[in-house]
Amino acid sequence: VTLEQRFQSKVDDDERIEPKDWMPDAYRQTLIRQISQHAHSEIVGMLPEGNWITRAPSLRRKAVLIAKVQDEGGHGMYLYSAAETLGISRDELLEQLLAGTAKYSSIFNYPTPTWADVGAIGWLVDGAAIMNQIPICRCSYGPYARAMVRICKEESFHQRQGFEIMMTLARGTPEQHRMAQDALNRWWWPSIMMFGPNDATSKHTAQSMRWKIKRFSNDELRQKFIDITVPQAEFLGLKVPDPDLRWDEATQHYIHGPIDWKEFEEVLKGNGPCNRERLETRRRAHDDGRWVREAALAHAEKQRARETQAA
Amino acid sequence: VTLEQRFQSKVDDDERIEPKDWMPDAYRQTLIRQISQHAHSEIVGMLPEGNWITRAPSLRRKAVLIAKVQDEGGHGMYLYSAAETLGISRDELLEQLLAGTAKYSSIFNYPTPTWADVGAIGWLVDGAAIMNQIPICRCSYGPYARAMVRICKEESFHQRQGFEIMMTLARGTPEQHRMAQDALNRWWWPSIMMFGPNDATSKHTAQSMRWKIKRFSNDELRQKFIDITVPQAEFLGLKVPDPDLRWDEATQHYIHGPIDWKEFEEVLKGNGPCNRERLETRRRAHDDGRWVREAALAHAEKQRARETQAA
Amino acid sequence: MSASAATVLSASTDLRFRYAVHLGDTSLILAQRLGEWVGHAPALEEDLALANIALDLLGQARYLLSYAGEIEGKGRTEDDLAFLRDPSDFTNLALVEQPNVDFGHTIVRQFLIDAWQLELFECLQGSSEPRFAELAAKALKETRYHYRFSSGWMVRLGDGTEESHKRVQEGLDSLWKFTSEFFAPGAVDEEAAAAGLGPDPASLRAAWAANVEQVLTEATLKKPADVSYRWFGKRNQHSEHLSHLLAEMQFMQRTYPGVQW
Amino acid sequence: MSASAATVLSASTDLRFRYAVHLGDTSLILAQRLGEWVGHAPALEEDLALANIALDLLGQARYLLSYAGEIEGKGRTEDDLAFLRDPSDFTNLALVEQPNVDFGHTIVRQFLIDAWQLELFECLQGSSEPRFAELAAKALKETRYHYRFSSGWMVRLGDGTEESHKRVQEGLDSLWKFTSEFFAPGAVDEEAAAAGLGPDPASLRAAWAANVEQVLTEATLKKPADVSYRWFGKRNQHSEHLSHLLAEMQFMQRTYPGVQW
Repeated sequence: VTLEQRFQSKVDDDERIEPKDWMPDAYRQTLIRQISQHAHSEIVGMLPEGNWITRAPSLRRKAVLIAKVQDEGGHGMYLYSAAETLGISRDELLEQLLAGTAKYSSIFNYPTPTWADVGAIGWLVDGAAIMNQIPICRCSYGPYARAMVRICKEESFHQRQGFEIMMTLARGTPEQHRMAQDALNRWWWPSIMMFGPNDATSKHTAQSMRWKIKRFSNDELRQKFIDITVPQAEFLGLKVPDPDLRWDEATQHYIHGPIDWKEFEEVLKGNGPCNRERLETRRRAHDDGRWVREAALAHAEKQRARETQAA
Repeated sequence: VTLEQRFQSKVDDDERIEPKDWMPDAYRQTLIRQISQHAHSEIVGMLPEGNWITRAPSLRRKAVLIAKVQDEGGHGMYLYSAAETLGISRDELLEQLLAGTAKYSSIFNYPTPTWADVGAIGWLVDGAAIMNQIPICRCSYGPYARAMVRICKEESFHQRQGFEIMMTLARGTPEQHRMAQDALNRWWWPSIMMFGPNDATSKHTAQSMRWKIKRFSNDELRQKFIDITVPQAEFLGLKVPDPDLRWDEATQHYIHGPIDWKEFEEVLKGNGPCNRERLETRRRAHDDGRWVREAALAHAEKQRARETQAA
Repeated sequence: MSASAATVLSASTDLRFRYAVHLGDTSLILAQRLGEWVGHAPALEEDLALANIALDLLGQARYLLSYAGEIEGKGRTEDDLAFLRDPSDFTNLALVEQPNVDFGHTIVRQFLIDAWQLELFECLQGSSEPRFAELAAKALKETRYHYRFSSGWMVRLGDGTEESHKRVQEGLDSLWKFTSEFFAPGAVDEEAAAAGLGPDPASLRAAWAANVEQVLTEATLKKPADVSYRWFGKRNQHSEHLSHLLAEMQFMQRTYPGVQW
Repeated sequence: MSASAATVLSASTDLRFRYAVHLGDTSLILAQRLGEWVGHAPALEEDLALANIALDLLGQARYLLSYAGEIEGKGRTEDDLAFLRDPSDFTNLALVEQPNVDFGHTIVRQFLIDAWQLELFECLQGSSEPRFAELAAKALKETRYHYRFSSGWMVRLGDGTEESHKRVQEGLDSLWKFTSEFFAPGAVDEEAAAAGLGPDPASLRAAWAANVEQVLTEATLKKPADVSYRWFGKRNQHSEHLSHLLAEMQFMQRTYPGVQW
């Protein structure tokens, strides 16, 4: 048996691949791409919600929001660590992000003009993320699977918090209800698109399935998300902004209207409402922090020198 | 007759001294010091009120406030020009300001935490400034006197606007009245101190009087200001924060309580509430604008070169 | 603006209201941004000039929002419209809500909008609604002065030092996408054009582009590639910056409702 | 805190209210400032640490403002006190409202206040009011962690590169004057001390100064000269920064009064 065959049979037997195990280079590259993209999404994803930390409408909401954004940073850390086990450093990954060559989830290129967006992100975006991520808890690559277990636990907590914000708004004053509906209008389609292109046009799926990095197709996950989320919207008394949406008795699924893939492509290409702003914000933070990181290195160097001298 | 005698007799005859006329060096230096100090005050004085431009409570007030702060910048320009006729450049003067070696009116080292401060500055600070400045319209040095005529006209307009803001507040809701009273509490004593130390301790007065740069003593002007302003406060229904203040039938003047000269000295020394902030703000504007000024110079240079080449 | 008398008469109150608010919001939000500069500009002359432009724009906004309140007939004043609407009710062009960043970005933003307002006000003078025509005649004179200032600085900064060139080019690259909104259909200005109230937004493009291109050439700047950006303030789609700007601008009126100042 | 039982009993409701608000405001405003950093710190670890400190401080503020509302007995909640008071009603230390400027200023501000809170909470554990004592015990543990973070960075930045040394020294020079308020008499904390509620502010100085001096020495930083600065947040005298901070923080509650979120 070749190394490759042994690797695939381990995967087939649902054994975990660990960092020191042999793995095909394409498997490694696919994982690095996917994990780092996920890590970057957590980091960039701190910004749209972070936008409301200073303006959260109650102290309790402020505390919950800070903790949530902090969790996202923490997720970024786990994921960068998981990626590092594949032989790439966090610095390299960050460089790719700031250079604009690495991807992150397009959803974070949409703005958060109102407080209701914080609720909508928790409810819809975290909801969609969980749908994507739960299967990854059983991913063939050990460090990624383990990071994901921890992340999913926190995400579902965030999702509930988001739903609760939406509920408070939807059942609040007319202005609050309007705010909630407006946020749903703006986040619904981008959330639906988070699952990626239709299966027919998705290029990575087959190989990733074989490697058990991916376990469901984009369209399967999207359908699952819609089936769960539409009744939640009804429960909130909010209207999903899809005139073609209908329940199909035969398949026991919701059938949704056509997705505007042109918008998806545009946002992916960098022409979304905030692509430029998000990267500029990250770059500014990075540039403004350079002197601090340099100081930390210089100080550590001095300390080392002093210790050597003392020894 | 000596040059000095001829000069003094011109001054005594109320003739104007003009830039090309001979003048004693001490006269020139006194004027440069006083005019530039006045110019700097206008420039630094843009900041406390400018602080409310983005938050002015109505569009009309916003427009009036922008125009007022703009006028102050304009006054700074006239005054720098007047100083330049004495053989010093605006750049040199600005350098002195930014280096912290030139003075400006201490009053601008107090903060404007509420909208009422915009009213109080107009009413009290501009009121005190006018009191100081009207006599300078007859100053012996022509360019300074002429600049001051123009400035005084605008200042009295500002003073009325400030009074009107105070009136609206004092006659408004209880919160507004409280805001107005709080502003009066904070600005009263600093305004009183704007006239400078008591005559007994003021060092420049005698010579400046002889040169007709100054026409009234600090205490005379202060008394005039108090006599005019106290009835205005009563008209507004506001309480002047001086428990010892009383009308004196014999002298037909208001008698005020003791002034806290220690506070005056501290603010003058740099320990006022905003001394550091004001200079830092000016320095930052100057530093941030360096590349712009350099670009303008570089472009002008290129243009000149192109014209020379073309000719 | 080739609307027949019939369509002119049918320009509904609602449409005139929305068009006045759209134009008024654009002037207002830009005035607010420029107001942030007062006391902080690179030199005294620029400080005064920026304040002046802010004042002109604020004057336009007050005229338009007062008119809007008047025809709406619900007793709303210019201040009610400026201070008591939510961000999602504003229909200013998204460009004008973008932050000042530095003097270079500020000049680029001003130049792009000045060049657009030149064309807009030129045409708006022929509005079937005399109040718009009157505003346009006054605003056009003001805009010519603004444009002289901003285009002059585009050239000085673009053809100045290496640093100034870099900064202003960055500003241009960053803000260019927002210009697609100037000429895009599907919003109140297109409706207004159909009703003879104002120019067809698309019709302003050619003259604007020619103007801009000429200045960019003189400024030795590179015109960014056009992108299909489709998030438009005039369709109530705003960047995150607007709600921050409004939180500051509206704070007093929100905190003390119904009070005279 | 050597108040007799008699004075303890006489610590009026009003005084306990004002003392709780003073301490709560200080924690709240600092939490708000640190919240501005989230997503923008020099590295991920610092981002998480600053968020953590913000959360601790916010927790302290919520405890104290809730308690204040409770003893006041007018039905005001933590949110009413945080979001519906005017700047002049706040009694936070002026230091904590100062802007972030850069990471260096932020660290200096944090370090100076951490060192003070270490002493404060240590003593406050012995408060005659169990609710203050309880808060202090929890907050002391948190503060030890904050202090480890901020003093560690003081040393790294002070004894790091030439640039970091310069920046942190500038921050120190700029913020030092605000520390005189920590120990100054004539405000609510002095009254609280007289009533046995908390420590005499002046009594915290020696330990604070020793601590600070030691860290500054290790950080190769120069202790600024003491100045007689006498504008104190605890006497309701605030810098211009506070009203800007509050305009942002309070916007939602001011705009939609009486609403649940």
